[in-house]
Amino acid sequence: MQITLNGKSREVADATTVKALLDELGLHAMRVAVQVNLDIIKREQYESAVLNAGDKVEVLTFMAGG
Amino acid sequence: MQITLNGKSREVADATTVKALLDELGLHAMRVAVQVNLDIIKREQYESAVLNAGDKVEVLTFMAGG
Amino acid sequence: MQITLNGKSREVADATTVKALLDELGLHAMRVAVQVNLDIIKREQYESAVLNAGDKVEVLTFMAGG
Amino acid sequence: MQITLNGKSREVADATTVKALLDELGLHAMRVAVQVNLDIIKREQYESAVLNAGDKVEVLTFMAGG
Amino acid sequence: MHGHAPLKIGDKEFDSRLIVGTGKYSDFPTMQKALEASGTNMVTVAVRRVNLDRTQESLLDYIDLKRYALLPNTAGCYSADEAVKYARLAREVGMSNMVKLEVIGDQRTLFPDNEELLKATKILVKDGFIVLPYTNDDPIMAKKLEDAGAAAVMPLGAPIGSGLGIRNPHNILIILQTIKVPVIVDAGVGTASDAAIAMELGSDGVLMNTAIAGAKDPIKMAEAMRKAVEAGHLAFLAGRIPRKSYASASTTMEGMIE
Amino acid sequence: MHGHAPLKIGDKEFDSRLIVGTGKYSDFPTMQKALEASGTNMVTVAVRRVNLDRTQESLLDYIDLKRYALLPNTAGCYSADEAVKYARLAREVGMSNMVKLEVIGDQRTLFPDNEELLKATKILVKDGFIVLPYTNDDPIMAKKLEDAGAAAVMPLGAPIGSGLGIRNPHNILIILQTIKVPVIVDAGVGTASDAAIAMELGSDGVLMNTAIAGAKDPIKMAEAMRKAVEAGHLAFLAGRIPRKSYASASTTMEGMIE
Amino acid sequence: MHGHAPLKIGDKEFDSRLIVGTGKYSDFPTMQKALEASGTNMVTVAVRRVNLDRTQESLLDYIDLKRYALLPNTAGCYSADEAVKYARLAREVGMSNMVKLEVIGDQRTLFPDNEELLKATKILVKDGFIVLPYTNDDPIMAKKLEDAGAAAVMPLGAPIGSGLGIRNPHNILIILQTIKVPVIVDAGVGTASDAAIAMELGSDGVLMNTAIAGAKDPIKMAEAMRKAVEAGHLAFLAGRIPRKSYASASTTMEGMIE
Amino acid sequence: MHGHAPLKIGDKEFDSRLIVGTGKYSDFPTMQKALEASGTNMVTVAVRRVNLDRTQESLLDYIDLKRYALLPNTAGCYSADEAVKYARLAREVGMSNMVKLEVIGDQRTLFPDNEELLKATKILVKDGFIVLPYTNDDPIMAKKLEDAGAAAVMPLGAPIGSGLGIRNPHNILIILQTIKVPVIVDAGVGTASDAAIAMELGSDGVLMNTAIAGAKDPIKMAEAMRKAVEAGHLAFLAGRIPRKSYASASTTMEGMIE
Repeated sequence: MQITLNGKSREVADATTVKALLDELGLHAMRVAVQVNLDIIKREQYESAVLNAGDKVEVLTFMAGG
Repeated sequence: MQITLNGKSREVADATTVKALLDELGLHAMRVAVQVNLDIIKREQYESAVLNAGDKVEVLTFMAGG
Repeated sequence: MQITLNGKSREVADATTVKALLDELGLHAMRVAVQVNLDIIKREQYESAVLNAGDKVEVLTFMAGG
Repeated sequence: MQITLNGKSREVADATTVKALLDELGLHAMRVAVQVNLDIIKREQYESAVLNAGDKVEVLTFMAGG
Repeated sequence: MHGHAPLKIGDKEFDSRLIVGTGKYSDFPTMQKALEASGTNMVTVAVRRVNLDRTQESLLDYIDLKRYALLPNTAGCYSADEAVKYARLAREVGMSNMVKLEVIGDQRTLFPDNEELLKATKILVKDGFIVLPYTNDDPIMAKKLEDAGAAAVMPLGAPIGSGLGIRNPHNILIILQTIKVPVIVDAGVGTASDAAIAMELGSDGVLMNTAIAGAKDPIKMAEAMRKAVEAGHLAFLAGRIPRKSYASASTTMEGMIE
Repeated sequence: MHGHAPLKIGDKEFDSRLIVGTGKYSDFPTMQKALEASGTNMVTVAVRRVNLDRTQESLLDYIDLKRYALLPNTAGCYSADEAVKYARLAREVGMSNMVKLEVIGDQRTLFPDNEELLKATKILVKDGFIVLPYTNDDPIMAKKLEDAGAAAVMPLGAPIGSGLGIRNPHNILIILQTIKVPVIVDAGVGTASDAAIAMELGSDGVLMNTAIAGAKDPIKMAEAMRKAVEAGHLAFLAGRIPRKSYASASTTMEGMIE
Repeated sequence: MHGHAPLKIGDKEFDSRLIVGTGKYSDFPTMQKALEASGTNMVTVAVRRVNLDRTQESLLDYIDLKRYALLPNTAGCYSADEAVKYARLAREVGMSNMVKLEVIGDQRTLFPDNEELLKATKILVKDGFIVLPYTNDDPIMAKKLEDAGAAAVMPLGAPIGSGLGIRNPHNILIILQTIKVPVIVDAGVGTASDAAIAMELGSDGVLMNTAIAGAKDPIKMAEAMRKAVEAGHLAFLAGRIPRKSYASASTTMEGMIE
Repeated sequence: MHGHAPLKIGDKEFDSRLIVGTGKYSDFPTMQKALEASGTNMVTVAVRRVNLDRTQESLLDYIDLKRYALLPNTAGCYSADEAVKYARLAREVGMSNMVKLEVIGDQRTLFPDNEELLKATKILVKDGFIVLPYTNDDPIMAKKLEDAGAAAVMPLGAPIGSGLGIRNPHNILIILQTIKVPVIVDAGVGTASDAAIAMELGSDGVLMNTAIAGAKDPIKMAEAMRKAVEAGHLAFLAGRIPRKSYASASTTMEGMIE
């Protein structure tokens, strides 16, 4: 199914969980924040949180800044 | 009856109007503002506005200021 | 004969006086200073001061300045 | 005989040398400068320099300063 | 454009760009002469209880209302409600619907409480007042006040009565670049050059009280301020020379004896 | 006492405390109008070769000698001897025995060579000149120039034409406390407030050229400078309020509703 | 009392009074060395989208979390809601519950929108954050932020990245006299003396980024800033001499030859 | 090039760029600790009569000559002759052929008499001294002193002991651009940032006494000054960011949630 990840559309398997997405992206779960359709997903929900087609997913982390 | 005028208690005739009070005080109606118990009395009401015993009356005008 | 006037060489009649030179130049004697070979010529000497060939003559006046 | 030492008059033996004076004063010859009547006495002259009655002797050293 | 058009507040135009306070003078006749010497067209007044004993003279006996517009202030008010109340009382006195809106946040600095100030500005604008808020030199707040309908914005140069001058000209400049309504520097001026500096930045006017009233010779200082405001404004219009690190001769070497 | 008596140089008194240079104007008519607008009574001029081709007009055709005293300078001179020579040539031209004595020490800053300046001052004073030396802001040198007979001392505020203002007001103040002859701040003024500041210190006058001639609108700036000098002088006489770290209300709380 | 106790934010104490940003460095290794040279214990970071292409390295690979506390910012947020959202995202990343709260009011100056800032501060404090708001130099607003529960207040010295130094030290001083939580001067520092001045006022710390990252040699400048902050802090503790208008000899005349 | 090579005076190199005076301390042990804390390698001393009564201790018992070079001064001298005499007496004491040459022109400001100073410099240079003249901030005089053979030039920042800081940084900068021998800012420093500013200009060193000795805690202030001089020098070497009128974000908007 199609989701929008960080502003770009992306194909993922149906019923992908946030955790699965992060694993697929090879992202260290301890170093990111995830928002789906304006809601922040808490870390303990990563396994249970299932994505739906058309979800807007944002994965953020710390970057250089002043 | 007793009213409080600019913080000091004062004896005035019963049913004194604001206009009567100003006349009694010899104050130029065109140069003052009057407040009775937190309400500002508009100039056109001076004749009709009757004071009651215990009213807190404030008569203000322009003074030096920066 | 040849003199140098304000840095440029110039032909003048022999035995020209400073006064004659100024007249020839159409300069108002009351508004200039004259130096001949490093000596300042006083105004009262203008008639008597005779120029010689090769003299370095400077004629100066007031110009814009701060 | 009387000399003036640093502005105060002082009794010293006749024919006292600068060196003798410094010894008498218990001053470290390596840490002072000596002036007799406006002349600076070089260190190598301390033994030969004989004081006369009335000499103005100044003995100076380094003091606190900015 | 700031400093170019004549100073216009609400629908009134003012020849003078100097607004003067009436407080702190040794006596009213001195104040009267100082106002004259200042050339101002607008003076600030406070709203206070009339004194019922006849001993004191009245300020208004010394202010020619044909000559000076009155700008009542809300000095001494520490909340939006209180300031709104005093503004309405001032309007009732009936000589002006303009108000120099002050909502003070702290007694020692007399700096404005911008949060309450903005609140009061919105209320009074809706209520038909011509509001001139006294604020600090924060361009963001200046913009909010303009958006709230303030007729002019009056940033402080330094604490009221401090005479410290324009502490942060850079912020005043940014305010001038940020808003369209007149910018009048209020508070902080200590001497003539401070007023000139305020105007050289392109301000539309300057408001002062202590600098004149507290001078050894208030009347002379008032005249100094009139000229300083005019001088600073003219210099702004004339366009100053750029600053350069080194010299540039005002006299040419050309024409010197070689 | 500085700033109190009218400005007197030699035996001449001057109504205006502003001295203006004639250099760097786009054209003579503009200069003429600027001099008028400045209200000055004294203008500086340089001594240079007459131009023998008739193409150029003469500066003097644009200066009303009944209105302006001429103050010839020795601009461009780098030694006492050269400066003395130009001063004498200036006197020969025959309209003034005053001289703005410049002995430059360095081309980039045009700062004075005080050693040569003092030498030239002594020579010219002995020679009967009324000497106004252009110097830096060194109070010790100012005293030496006064002792040498200078009719006034003209410390710089900043490099000539730099527009950097009065870089070190503290030194100007000390000069004013140190010498008795008039102190005229010469060079550095960039805009009106700079001139006001110079006068607020108690200076007897200000001399400028580039700040006016180089402004986008020289005539307007000349008027600004006239007013700024008057404003600063009046403020000095009026006695400014002291600077305070905190506020002091210009409106009393007394008489507010309790 | 400001500047005396060690810098404590929330319940953490910090040896260094210098907080350094991680932005604008040419590369991470340079940043890493600069952070080391600065001696800081706390660095700011932003919250942004991870880059999904593996090309770029990660900032966090260059920051030793045992050595540096992370202070996430809400840079780029123009409303309370947006700033609150980014603060919560930052907390989710899970390395810090501190936040350098920025709510920007204008793009050109990056000055804070104090109204929104106060709103966001109240929300985040209630939500358990340790909030360090970036604000302007308004003492009244500083007090409101302290009352709202801010763990420290961070007034700006000048616009972010401008290098204009502390434009209005007088206001910073008043803030220090007004509030009890740590005061950290944030933004405006251009060079070492600016940082020293901030600390000499009695500030509890200084936060900077561009002054170091933008220097020709960031590592050397970082060392300069470390020493400047220490120097200014020591000078504050040592108690400077009073300013005097005249000289006072450091060497006595006593003991000179008469 | 100034500020780059290590500080070299005559043929001696000095690790520290801070020179400290020994005057005005409450007692010698405090002075000793302050000198240590300052990290200086060179201390100034005066030449005065020995005290013949044994009551007082000797300064030199508290100065480790292996650690500190002595720089005798001619403080209190008002003429070239007197200064030359004291310089020669200092040399006779036999620990240094360097001299901090002071010829004072006025008691209240302790400003130098540059005319006499230049005269004395020429005599002493011919006599084999390493001369460090204390002068004002006049670039022309600085050049004359260099040409006369001064080993370094020491312009004042402000009157001795005034703590007014560097009154005219622009002149110090021009001196640095004008001469090649080391430039050491002498006098005027009041607190750490003043020393940092002096070094940021590119000065080769700073000399101070009162700022340390007169501080409430001289030892702490000495340490502050050591760090401030190092900070200012490092900042000069590091190359500061340019000043800008507006902000420039240290965090990019890129990567924000759209």
